[in-house]
Amino acid sequence: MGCSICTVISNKPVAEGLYLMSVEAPGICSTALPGQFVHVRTGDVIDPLLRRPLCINRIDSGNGTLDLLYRVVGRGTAALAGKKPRDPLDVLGPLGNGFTVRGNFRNALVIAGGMGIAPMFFLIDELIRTEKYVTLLWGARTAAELFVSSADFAPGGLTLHTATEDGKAGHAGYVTDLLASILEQLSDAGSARAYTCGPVPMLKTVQKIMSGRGIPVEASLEERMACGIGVCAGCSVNTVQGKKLVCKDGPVMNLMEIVYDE
Amino acid sequence: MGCSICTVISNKPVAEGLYLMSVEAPGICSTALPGQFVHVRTGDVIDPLLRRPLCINRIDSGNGTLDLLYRVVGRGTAALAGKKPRDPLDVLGPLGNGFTVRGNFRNALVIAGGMGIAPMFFLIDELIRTEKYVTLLWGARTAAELFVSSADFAPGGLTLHTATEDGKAGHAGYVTDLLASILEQLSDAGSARAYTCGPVPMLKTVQKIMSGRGIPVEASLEERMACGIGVCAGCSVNTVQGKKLVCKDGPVMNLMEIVYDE
Amino acid sequence: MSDLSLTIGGLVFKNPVITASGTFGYGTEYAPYLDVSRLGGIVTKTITLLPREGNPVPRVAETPAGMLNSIGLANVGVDEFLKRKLPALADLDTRVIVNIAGNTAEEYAAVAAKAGAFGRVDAIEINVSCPNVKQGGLAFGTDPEATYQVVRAVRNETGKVLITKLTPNVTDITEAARAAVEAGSDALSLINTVLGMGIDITTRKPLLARGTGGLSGPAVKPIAIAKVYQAARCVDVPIIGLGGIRQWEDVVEFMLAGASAVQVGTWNFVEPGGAARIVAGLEQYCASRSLARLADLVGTVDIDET
Amino acid sequence: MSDLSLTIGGLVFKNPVITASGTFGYGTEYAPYLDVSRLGGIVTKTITLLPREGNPVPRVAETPAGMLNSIGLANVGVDEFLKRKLPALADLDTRVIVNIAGNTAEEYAAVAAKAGAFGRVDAIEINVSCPNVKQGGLAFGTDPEATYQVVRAVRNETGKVLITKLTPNVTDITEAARAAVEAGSDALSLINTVLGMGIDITTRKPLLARGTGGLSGPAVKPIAIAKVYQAARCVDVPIIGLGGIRQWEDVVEFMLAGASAVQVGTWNFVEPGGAARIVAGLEQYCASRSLARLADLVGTVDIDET
Ligand SMILES: Cc1cc2nc3c(=O)[nH]c(=O)nc-3n(C[C@H](O)[C@H](O)[C@H](O)COP(=O)(O)OP(=O)(O)OC[C@H]3O[C@@H](n4cnc5c(N)ncnc54)[C@H](O)[C@@H]3O)c2cc1C
Ligand SMILES: Cc1cc2nc3c(=O)[nH]c(=O)nc-3n(C[C@H](O)[C@H](O)[C@H](O)COP(=O)(O)OP(=O)(O)OC[C@H]3O[C@@H](n4cnc5c(N)ncnc54)[C@H](O)[C@@H]3O)c2cc1C
Ligand SMILES: Cc1cc2nc3c(=O)[nH]c(=O)nc-3n(C[C@H](O)[C@H](O)[C@H](O)COP(=O)(O)O)c2cc1C
Ligand SMILES: Cc1cc2nc3c(=O)[nH]c(=O)nc-3n(C[C@H](O)[C@H](O)[C@H](O)COP(=O)(O)O)c2cc1C
Ligand code: FES
Ligand code: FES
Repeated sequence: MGCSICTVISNKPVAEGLYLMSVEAPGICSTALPGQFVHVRTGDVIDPLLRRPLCINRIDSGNGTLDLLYRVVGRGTAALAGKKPRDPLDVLGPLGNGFTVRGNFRNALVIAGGMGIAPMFFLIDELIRTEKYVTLLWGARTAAELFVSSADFAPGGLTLHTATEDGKAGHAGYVTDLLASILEQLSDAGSARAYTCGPVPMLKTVQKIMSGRGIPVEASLEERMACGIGVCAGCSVNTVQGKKLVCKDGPVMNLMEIVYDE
Repeated sequence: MGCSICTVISNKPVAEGLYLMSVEAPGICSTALPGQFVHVRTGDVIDPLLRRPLCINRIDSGNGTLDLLYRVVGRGTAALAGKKPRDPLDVLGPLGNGFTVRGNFRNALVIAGGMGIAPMFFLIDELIRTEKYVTLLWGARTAAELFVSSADFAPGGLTLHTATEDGKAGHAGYVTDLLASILEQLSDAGSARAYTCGPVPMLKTVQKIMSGRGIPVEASLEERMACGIGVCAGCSVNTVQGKKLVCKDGPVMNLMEIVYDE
Repeated sequence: MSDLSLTIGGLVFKNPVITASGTFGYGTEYAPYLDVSRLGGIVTKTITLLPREGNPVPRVAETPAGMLNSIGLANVGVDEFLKRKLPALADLDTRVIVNIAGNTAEEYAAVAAKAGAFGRVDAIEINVSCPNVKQGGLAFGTDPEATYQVVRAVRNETGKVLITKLTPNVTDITEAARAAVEAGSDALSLINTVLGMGIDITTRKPLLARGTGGLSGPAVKPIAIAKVYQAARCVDVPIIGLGGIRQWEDVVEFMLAGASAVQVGTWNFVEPGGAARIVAGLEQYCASRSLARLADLVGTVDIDET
Repeated sequence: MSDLSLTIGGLVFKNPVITASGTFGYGTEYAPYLDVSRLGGIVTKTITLLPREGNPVPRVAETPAGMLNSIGLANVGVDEFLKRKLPALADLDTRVIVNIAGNTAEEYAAVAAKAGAFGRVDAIEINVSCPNVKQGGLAFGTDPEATYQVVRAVRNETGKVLITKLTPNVTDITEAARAAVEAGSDALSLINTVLGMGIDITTRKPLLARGTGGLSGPAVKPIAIAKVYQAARCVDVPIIGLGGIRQWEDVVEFMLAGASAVQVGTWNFVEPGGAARIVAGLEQYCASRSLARLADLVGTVDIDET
């Protein structure tokens, strides 16, 4: 956990409006866990003022670089998209807590919708490294956004199911449409864990489908943030244990304990 | 007079903290007069918010480019210094009124201190073109800032006297120290005009030395500006005819009519 | 074509984009940069009974995402304005609003009477941020009772549509809003500038010769939105919202908060012609959403009032 | 070495840089990013009698050069604070100021009494921006009389140095300033956040679930400087200035305007550790100008009062 000026290595669009940035940040890489995020200053300016939270998408610990996968949605991400190799980048992190990777389970079910894929590559790398069987359910708006295939991960461990809203690849519709049947096929549900990230409507659906199955479900949550480190109390989320802070008590939390209002 | 997105051709330091930027702006070049200024947006941002007024330093009408000579003093000029060739630049102008170049006079005395040199190259080019004898009194902080010599102007017309505060070139001290003796040497004071630009203390000194000599003195003035076109009434200056606006009634005004308070 | 029009006191504005007092001169200065007839209306600088030269310089300064000014209501005076400036607006297809001020309620009334006699003047905007000389120089607008007196005095002099321009520098904007409406104002405009100050640490002098001044520009937009929202919920007359507007999205934001129309101020300095571009942006917004009447947006912010 | 120290109510601060309430947690959260003992002092989040979970989300949002918040005074409550959070501050070489609030003057007094019993608490900052439930929910700070009552009640309970934190959302800050001083406040801090609001035009929902909230950050600095300047000229107690500070130059600006010390708020979020860098900047400033006492700057703005 620290704040440092890192260096942009590369920064390229991978689909329309979707960018992948590699950043040299050996300090962060050496301690980061899948599911953690970084808080990035998008420029040396006072407008936009606040840092932007971004998941650690993937890590190359050999080279000490981390990847950020982001969609350009506003001024901050637009400024990020303008960064060039060798530009400095002020990165705070790694922040928050990560997914549970260790443990006595064999099957890992990863459910990602839209930008919810961002933290999952790092997670899948670690799951495969610790010899889990990983099933990734990946939903995206367009086929172009499914820019990574199972061949991009270490061999053997990953089964990929996709869904696109435009129907051009995989299932035509939402990724959660696939979830129930995948769960049926799961050989050993007692020894499974699930991981999810995506828009709130998707998380609600996942919560409903997973409920009562006894499979632990960890979700990476999003909320508006100022500090990113548990100081401002901005990023609160309702849980069965009362309000918690996404940046400090999350972003990874037990999905089954999140209380969504109607 | 218009507002257009121009293109930076080159942008280089000519001395410490002093930059020369060439901008492709054929529309502006075709009508600009020496002494006029442009009002430049330093970036596509809301902070810094306002445009920055800069004199037209020189014009290459063949190529349709204009030069800006500026000192980096704050955020806006720092942003300008960061511009690269081919970057867009939002330029409003040409604005204000210019120096009187035409007319029935032979000798032109140009007195410039510090950044007051900025409008003078364009003026001198025009004076030489209309066959005046030009004497330039140029004061600067350091010898390095005297980055142009009489060889950089059309041949024949320019006599250069310099002064530096560090004493490393020309007279050691202020340029106004030279003024009185130059005036003595002036062969035909009845047919002379003077032009000046520089910090307020210098202008006050020039006003004092020139007073009662019957030589018209035009000064290019500075004041804080918002609009640059006579709308906001921000840039007022006291004259013997009451308050006037530097951006609209100037920046070139009759120095002898300016009222400085004690 | 979607309908961008709106009505204030019976007066139809073809679109909600008006340029703000003190930032658009006497109405024609920006003509080289935009077609003034594209605008819903223009507001003149504040006009006073006698000409004013304004405050000492520096009288403008830059601040984070904003600017300070203390122009001091420099203007040519009402007679000169009506004789030499107003005629130039004759052929413009836009509403002309004359902004007025005075040191006493009587002075306001006198200016209004003169300006109100001209057909080209569509409405009068009362700038209550002027110091009330009778009450020790505190601005009329900071005292609801003084606001009432001034608006009442003007109302008695003219049948023109009246807009009272409120200052944000008060504890409770709804008091001044109610006072203005009770006194006969047909609409309210807000906000005028926010009291602010800056100091140059090298010279130790204030950025404005006068010390304090008025803050405007994008920095104040959240303040303006809050005040518009509060005022719109307490009075029944149309609200003209302003403060920090620079793009059509800001106009929509003000309308959702409760404004029927808006004014563009400081942004004119940054982007001459920007106000016309905002009109174009609103047209496109309506077209792309098949919004028949832009005015349907007014006050439709979706707030959970619990 | 230049002297950066100052004294408030007999309490010596080694330098004028204090971190602001609500932006520095309970004092230790930023320890990984800066040496907290470098700071002149820290102010805790607002502590209330009972724990509070705060308002619904979203409760932070970004604005031009600023931010909005409506955290709703989320905090662990005074008992938990004193038991679990305060002990962690034991070894810090910095002044600890506990910021308190309540819904009634009695609640304020109760929190002050509890906190005042601890030696580690150097001073108490009274946040009068809390709604006064007895008087219909308007903030205490917007009414000089209510401000007086609250400060008086706290003064009666504790001998600690008292700082009253004023809201800028008033017509005349000098009234509240005088009331607080008359009631026994040893110092004033200003400004708290400025009332503001933003609306997301896509969802039509306010940026903050609650609608309006508090604006802070560089955008409000000119407002804060003006208020500090006004307050400093009407009371004789030290002023702690805040609002938009992000660099040592801003500190000097506040001091010239009349502040004896300052607080850094929003900027902590942007640059964790920034407050310590500001201290270093001030040290360098004094050294490079051979300024023996930084405090000599206080109130030395050079204004032509004509
Ligand atoms: C823990 C966490 C991890 C995230 N990881 C990723 C990621 O890996 N890839 C990615 O593309 N996006 C991610 N997001 C969302 C990302 O932070 C926003 O898209 C981004 O901040 C938008 O900034 P902007 O300036 O482009 O948009 P603007 O709309 O201009 O931003 C305005 C303000 O709103 C905030 N904001 C806007 N959208 C969001 C959002 N969805 N969540 C939180 N704050 C938001 C911004 O941070 C800023 O403060 C993550 C969010 C969180 C909380
Ligand atoms: C008509 C005119 C012509 C000028 N021509 C030149 C030129 O050719 N070369 C050059 O180097 N400088 C020139 N100046 C001064 C130049 O405008 C300022 O140096 C520049 O605006 C500083 O901007 P900044 O953001 O770097 O400084 P900051 O100090 O950050 O600027 C803050 C604000 O103050 C204003 N400001 C600061 N210094 C001045 C100043 N001296 N005059 C007017 N406004 C100022 C800025 O425009 C801005 O609004 C001219 C000024 C005027 C009025
Ligand atoms: C330079 C300047 C001069 C102004 N002069 C006046 C004025 O004469 N009368 C008035 O009512 N408002 C005046 N205003 C206030 C604006 O009309 C407007 O209320 C304020 O600037 C907020 O809007 P903005 O943020 O869009 O600029 C002036 C503002 C500026 C920046
Ligand atoms: C997220 C956030 C939470 C805040 N919480 C409190 C608080 O609990 N009590 C308080 O007195 N002020 C609180 N403030 C106000 C700040 O202490 C400060 O007065 C204000 O933000 C202006 O300073 P700044 O511009 O440096 O942030 C809070 C501000 C922010 C941004
Ligand atoms: S973002 Fe500040 S507490 Fe989470
Ligand atoms: S800068 Fe606006 S009138 Fe001159």
